[in-house]
Amino acid sequence: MMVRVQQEDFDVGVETTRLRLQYPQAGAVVSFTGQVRDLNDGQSIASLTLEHYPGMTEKSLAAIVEQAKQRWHIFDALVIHRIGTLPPQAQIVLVIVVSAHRGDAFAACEFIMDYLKTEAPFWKKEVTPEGAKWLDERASDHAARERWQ
Amino acid sequence: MMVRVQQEDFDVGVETTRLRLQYPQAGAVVSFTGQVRDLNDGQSIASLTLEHYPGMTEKSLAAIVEQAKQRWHIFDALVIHRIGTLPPQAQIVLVIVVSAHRGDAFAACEFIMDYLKTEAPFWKKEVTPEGAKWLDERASDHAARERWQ
Amino acid sequence: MIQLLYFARLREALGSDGESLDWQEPGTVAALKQKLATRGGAWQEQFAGNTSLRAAVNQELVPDTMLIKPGDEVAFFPPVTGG
Amino acid sequence: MIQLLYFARLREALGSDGESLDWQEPGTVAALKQKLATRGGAWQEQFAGNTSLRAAVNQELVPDTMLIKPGDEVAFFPPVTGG
Repeated sequence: MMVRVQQEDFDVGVETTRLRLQYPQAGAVVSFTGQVRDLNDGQSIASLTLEHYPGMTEKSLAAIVEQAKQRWHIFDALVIHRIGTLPPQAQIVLVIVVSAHRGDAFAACEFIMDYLKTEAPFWKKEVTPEGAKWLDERASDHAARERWQ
Repeated sequence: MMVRVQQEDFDVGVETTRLRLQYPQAGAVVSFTGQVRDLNDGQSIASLTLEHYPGMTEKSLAAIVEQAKQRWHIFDALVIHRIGTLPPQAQIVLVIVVSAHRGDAFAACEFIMDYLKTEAPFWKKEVTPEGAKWLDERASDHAARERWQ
Repeated sequence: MIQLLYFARLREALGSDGESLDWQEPGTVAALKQKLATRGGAWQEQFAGNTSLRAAVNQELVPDTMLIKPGDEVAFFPPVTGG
Repeated sequence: MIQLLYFARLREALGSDGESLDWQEPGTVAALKQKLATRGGAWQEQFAGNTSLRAAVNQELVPDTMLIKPGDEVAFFPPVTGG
């Protein structure tokens, strides 16, 4: 299991290949990639800045992955989350899960994303033509998380 | 929407990037990659050969993607399925779905895989130390598909 | 005439990947299977005894009650196992 | 002493990303918030009026009833919005 918080971009292909080749008995790899949208709630986005809580971020992501491992049969998972200022269409987050069968990989990957969105200490600030503003939490993210309880 | 049936390998990173960069309003990219396992039902696998029904394969994959587009809010989807003889840990299949929000991308990607497994005319033959044998359909794949009805 | 195609395990059992067959009048998939089964041996085994056989007419999965017309492409194959 | 950290919108509202604070006896998160609110202005606004404020003690999310001991790292921040 690996958790990385970094400014640098990542390569979905390189990370997917590296992870699956460690598990010759894996049949399924599911990945989620988050992208900075050029529009949010109807406003055009010039850039997005991600702040985080160093130390707690890594601990909370590791705890989320650990929970996923206890709930599903998965071989491994990788989480990469970027911080700093990103332009539209930049990659923000990558979650990859490797398992024997696809059902476990899909569920665990979605679970990790739903918990990451509501528990991991990251905050987004958008720069729009009307100025910079911190994003509010979304009720839909909390609803997504409730499903797993 | 694109469907490709090919002998050549594919690059998950290149395909993911190409697809998402076409949609500046996409926030979520979910991908499934299938890998040839080195063991199946306890037997070691020397190679896997995939046969298909040219023409019908492409039509059935396109129809499955079309159904997914009608059920969820997704921008686009890509399906690549390899044919021919593949060694353990080779990539077999790639499904990528791009959407505004992650719930739609996860559901549509899993739906496409569940239907592909039970409707697209591909057949797998395994070579093991005891000789070659065609694989049987799996009850679990039919159960996975039933969930969507 | 109709164009017949056989795939995978079925192709190997029959020793053939397809053929052209004389077919003057519309008839069901079930009727075609009966006709092929009268060839005996592997044909009898596959087209009379094998309940898991799938049929596609013009590249669409169909039930045994489907009518086949002259000029159609008809494929028989085992349950699919891709992905 | 305890180490305080402020993040995101809260950090900007307070004009501070953290501080060391004298803290001799165990006390609750609620008590610490009351103490910070007595500074008035933005502090009063954020620590008395803001019901969506989250607290973490030693990098774990905690409720306001959690006890803070000398030496702890205590962070305050708005609801998270990563991913």
